[in-house]
Amino acid sequence: MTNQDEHKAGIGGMINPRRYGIERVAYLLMRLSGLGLLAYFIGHIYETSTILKGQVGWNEFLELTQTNAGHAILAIVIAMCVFHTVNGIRVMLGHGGVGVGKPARPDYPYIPASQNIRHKIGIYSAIILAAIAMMYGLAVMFGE
Amino acid sequence: MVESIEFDLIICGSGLAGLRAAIEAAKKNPKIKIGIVSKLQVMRSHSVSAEGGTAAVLFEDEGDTIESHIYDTVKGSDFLADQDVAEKLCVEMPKEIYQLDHWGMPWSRRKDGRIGQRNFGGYSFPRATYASDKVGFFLMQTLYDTCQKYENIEYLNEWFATSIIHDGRRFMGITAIELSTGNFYAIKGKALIIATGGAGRLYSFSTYALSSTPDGLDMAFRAGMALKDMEFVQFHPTGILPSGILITEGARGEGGYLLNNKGERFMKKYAAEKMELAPRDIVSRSMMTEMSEGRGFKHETGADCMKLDLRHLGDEKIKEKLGGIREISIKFSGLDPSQELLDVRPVAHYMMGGIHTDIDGATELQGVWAAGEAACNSVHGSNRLGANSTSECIVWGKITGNLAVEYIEKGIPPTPWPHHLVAAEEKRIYDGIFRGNGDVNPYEIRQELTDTMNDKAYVFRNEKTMVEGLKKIRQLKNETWKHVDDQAKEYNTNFSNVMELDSMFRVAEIVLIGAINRKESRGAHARTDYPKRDDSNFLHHTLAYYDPKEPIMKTHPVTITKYQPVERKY
Amino acid sequence: MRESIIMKIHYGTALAAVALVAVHILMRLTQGFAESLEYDSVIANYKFIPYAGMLEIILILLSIHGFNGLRVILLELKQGRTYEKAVSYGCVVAMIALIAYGSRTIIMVNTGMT
Amino acid sequence: MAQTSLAEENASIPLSSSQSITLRIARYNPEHDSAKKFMEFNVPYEKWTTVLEAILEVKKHFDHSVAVRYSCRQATCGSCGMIINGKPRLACFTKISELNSNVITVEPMNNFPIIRDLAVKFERLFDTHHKVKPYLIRDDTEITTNTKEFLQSPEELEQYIQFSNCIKCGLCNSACPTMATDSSFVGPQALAQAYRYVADSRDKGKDDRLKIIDDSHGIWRCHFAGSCSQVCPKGVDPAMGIQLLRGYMLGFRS
Ligand SMILES: Cc1cc2nc3c(=O)[nH]c(=O)nc-3n(C[C@H](O)[C@H](O)[C@H](O)COP(=O)(O)OP(=O)(O)OC[C@H]3O[C@@H](n4cnc5c(N)ncnc54)[C@H](O)[C@@H]3O)c2cc1C
Ligand code: HEM
Ligand code: SF4
Ligand code: F3S
Ligand code: FES
Repeated sequence: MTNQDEHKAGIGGMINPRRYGIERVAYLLMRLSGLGLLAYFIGHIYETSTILKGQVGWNEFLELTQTNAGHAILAIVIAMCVFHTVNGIRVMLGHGGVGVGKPARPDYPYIPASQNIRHKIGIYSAIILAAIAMMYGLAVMFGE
Repeated sequence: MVESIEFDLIICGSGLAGLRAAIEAAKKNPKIKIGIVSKLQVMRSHSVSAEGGTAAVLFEDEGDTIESHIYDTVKGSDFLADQDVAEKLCVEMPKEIYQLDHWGMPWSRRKDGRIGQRNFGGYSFPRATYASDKVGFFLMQTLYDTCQKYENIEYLNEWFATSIIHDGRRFMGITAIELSTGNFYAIKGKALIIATGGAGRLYSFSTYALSSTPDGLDMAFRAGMALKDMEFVQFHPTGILPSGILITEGARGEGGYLLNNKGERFMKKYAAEKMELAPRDIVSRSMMTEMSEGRGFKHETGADCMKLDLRHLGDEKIKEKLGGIREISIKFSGLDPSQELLDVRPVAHYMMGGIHTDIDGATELQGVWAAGEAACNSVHGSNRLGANSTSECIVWGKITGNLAVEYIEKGIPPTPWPHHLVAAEEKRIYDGIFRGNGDVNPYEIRQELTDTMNDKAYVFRNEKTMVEGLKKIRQLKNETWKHVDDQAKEYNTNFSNVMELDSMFRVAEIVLIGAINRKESRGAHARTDYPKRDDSNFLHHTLAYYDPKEPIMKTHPVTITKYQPVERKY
Repeated sequence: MRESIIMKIHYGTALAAVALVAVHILMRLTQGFAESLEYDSVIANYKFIPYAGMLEIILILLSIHGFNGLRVILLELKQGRTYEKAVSYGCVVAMIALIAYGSRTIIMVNTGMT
Repeated sequence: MAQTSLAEENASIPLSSSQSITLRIARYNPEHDSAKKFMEFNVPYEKWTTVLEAILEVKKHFDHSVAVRYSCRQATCGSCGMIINGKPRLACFTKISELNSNVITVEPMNNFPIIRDLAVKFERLFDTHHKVKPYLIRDDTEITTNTKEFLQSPEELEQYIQFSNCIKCGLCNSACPTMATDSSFVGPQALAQAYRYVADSRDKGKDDRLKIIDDSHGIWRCHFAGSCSQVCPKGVDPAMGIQLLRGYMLGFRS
């Protein structure tokens, strides 16, 4: 069966962060930051390998990254890293059943206990911490 | 030629009765191929709407007795119940409650861990076994989920059965339309259990699911089986306005009051002892009397109604025991039962009548059983007690499932498949209904038909209105309404709606003729022109047989074992 | 391998990495970001066996975590036996390649083969 | 379009109602049409009118051929899930007045193949539900003796009753981001049911079920996005059930 036949929402539906609140935004950011970090990580391994080319090679490469664009990318990487880490810890706790609420008879109007304030705070802190870290990183890099 | 598929046992209808039968059959013989044919997706059957409870004697150690359950049932029936059948129900039921528990039914519990029961109308002991106020839903879930254990059950979701094929003596198969493709099939089988439920959508103000139409009954009727006691239609006292959705009797079982516009619990005038927990026929009549004597309320839709007061139960108790109706009243009527009075009015709720069967659910055609609301084994007589119907579905689901397998195991001599009957049915459907022309909107006709039933054969009836009603229905039937606009094959609900309408005429006619013929008041059948019960002339069941022109009406004796009819007082 | 084991590894590598990556980044910051990146200081770091060991562990942990994460995303994007096999093996191969490539740097610098 | 040709029938609707909305219905029959298209109808409504009633009104008076699944009209059968103004909801449990919009768009649920118009195929949901063994697992002789209940305290009941409310409407599966691309994922509906039975004090099938959902398209494909719980009309909270279930697998709970 093709995608069309199955009427799946597809990638657009998967990433659409607008309909289902902050949890869905966190889900999307987690994915993007994970992929971003992986990309950076691969790059980083390559980057560091230039050290084998001796001081000249290393400095050449370093120069490439020590540009404004390079700094900006690094700042984003810092943000991704902080968000991914903090949110990752939240997600891991959640996956283990921590802080997702206790089963109880639901009363109308139904408010899902798993979509609770603890996890929302976790998500917002991840975002805020990421922003702070990014700012700090920018300050350090551009401050010199 | 019409394509065909084959099962050993065909179960038509997947409500409580159908699923219970399937489990029993599947368990008894894992080699038997079972097909559940349902015009809905199997688990979506109307039974999910049952709310209040399932009657059974569980606490003999605390003073309940089977005997008392039997007597309550018989007395509730206004002595039209077959007493041996009532006995069977009450004796079998406790085991079934435990069996359901062992299959995972989330019965509400007492502090000591035992299964909880609540008070219900017409009983002398609180014996409605409950699961919050969603008993039907949870029962359906338990049975559907338990069916998943058995690999020999096949689900024909959304297959609309249209006719029963037989050779005049013995069952051979059915014909059905697969809705998703629109294909017409013959389904061959050795035995059939009809569990197509009630037909409460004959009435426009009804607690039933929109799918509860008489097509299953009509199918049996056209195949030559009798419909029994169709004039007895139960009106539940508390349908909420404007939707007609049920507010369970459990609301009164937990202590709710019915009030008139003077703020009185008017039931004290009509049933001093049981008050709001008198049987439904009595409460509904009392409400209608209050309204007609000017002590009712007017709902903003213009309908007359009475008030149901649950406020004194308190928010917590309502949430715990009546969560479903709390949801319903807040959502559909905008009223929180812990704060406000609910607007309620008697509403079509149950058909005591159905396909004529014996005590074991066997119909007059060899190889065909009927169970659940579609069947009339006369356990409820002229008025069913609340909570006795889910019980009936479970007990006769089990009995018929068992007997059908025994019948199949004995072996059935092969007979040539009657292709001509299938072809004739195909012609009836496709030439008569699908391609039939006319320019009257069938949906409007359906509305008129159900409004007519509501007007002319409601809680109180009389000769004049019913004769008018019958005339109107025959007139509607003769209009050129037969047209299906939608000519696509796939998921053609226009077509199935028209098929349903087609069956409604025949069954509505039987309800009215039976009611006109019964010149007495008994149970749910209350006639203003014959207000008294008349045991010397009418202590019998009504049977209706198919005839292309007009149904042939007969009578059938009532089985009385221990309890002689006396006047009913509550 | 059972999915639960893979995912336990996924979470485990993440947790272990939190601490180590923190150390790794802090090293950059405590030494002053720019200075820490000077050739000599980097070489010195690599020669310091415990630090080089830590880098190697981070490399392994994050490669496993990262490529498993990628595998998860790819598995969810599209289904089919061959596709899923390709994704799984592809990720393992990429992971091994990255570890090998990174380890080469660490070992060669550490043993002074530059 | 349809509503012009049937304009006179329109007049026969009881016009007690003062207000009306535009109902946009997605029409698509995969056997005949190349693409989904919308038809618009002007439908009168009262404050209690539900979207399902509005659709049936269209079916009755404007266009008999709208394909839609419905039965109980009281949010217990799970038939009428669809996307209403962008979100998966039950048509019979969504009042027009609460949508605060003059235009109401109804589309078939995502992540379910379309049969026609608003009706979708449920086979996969039924299969995944079947797969998690949704019944009490215990010794057969214990199950078939029927002389006594398995005792269960109200507190033990509370551990699973919430998950028992699932009406198999599929809204959760329609909202879940994993389901949007993964056609093999068991999905929140079935996972919540796996938890429902695992959490039942009468059940002994925990290990059995954990094994079933421990698969490359099993429970691990849930990322706690929570959309399932946000759309569930019955308060089931599948997201909670799934995480608690995973708690067993990660050794957080036993
Ligand atoms: C709102 C409400 C609340 C109730 N509450 C209680 C209660 O608390 N306690 C109690 O004891 N009783 C109660 N009842 C009564 C009880 O719910 C019903 O009598 C019972 O559920 C009927 O079950 P059934 O198995 O006979 O049929 P149903 O559940 O009605 O199922 C009928 C089945 O037949 C199928 N079908 C019909 N026609 C066809 C066809 N042509 N082709 C194929 N399939 C077809 C349908 O798809 C469906 O699966 C209540 C009833 C209502 C309306
Ligand atoms: C060091 C702290 C880190 C923590 C605590 C952490 C935690 C997690 C967790 C819990 C997940 C699972 C998310 C889910 O299933 O919903 C995850 C996914 C992922 N991680 Fe990390 N991670 C960390 C670092 C990294 C790094 C450095 C990379 C890059 C190499 C990375 C790449 C990924 C990827 C690609 C995914 C898959 C994304 C997804 O499925 O949503 N992670 N991480
Ligand atoms: S969990 Fe909720 S949304 Fe999902 S199928 Fe069940 S009732 Fe519907
Ligand atoms: S939306 Fe999907 S990702 Fe998990 S929490 Fe619900 S199943
Ligand atoms: S019609 Fe039953 S859930 Fe909406």
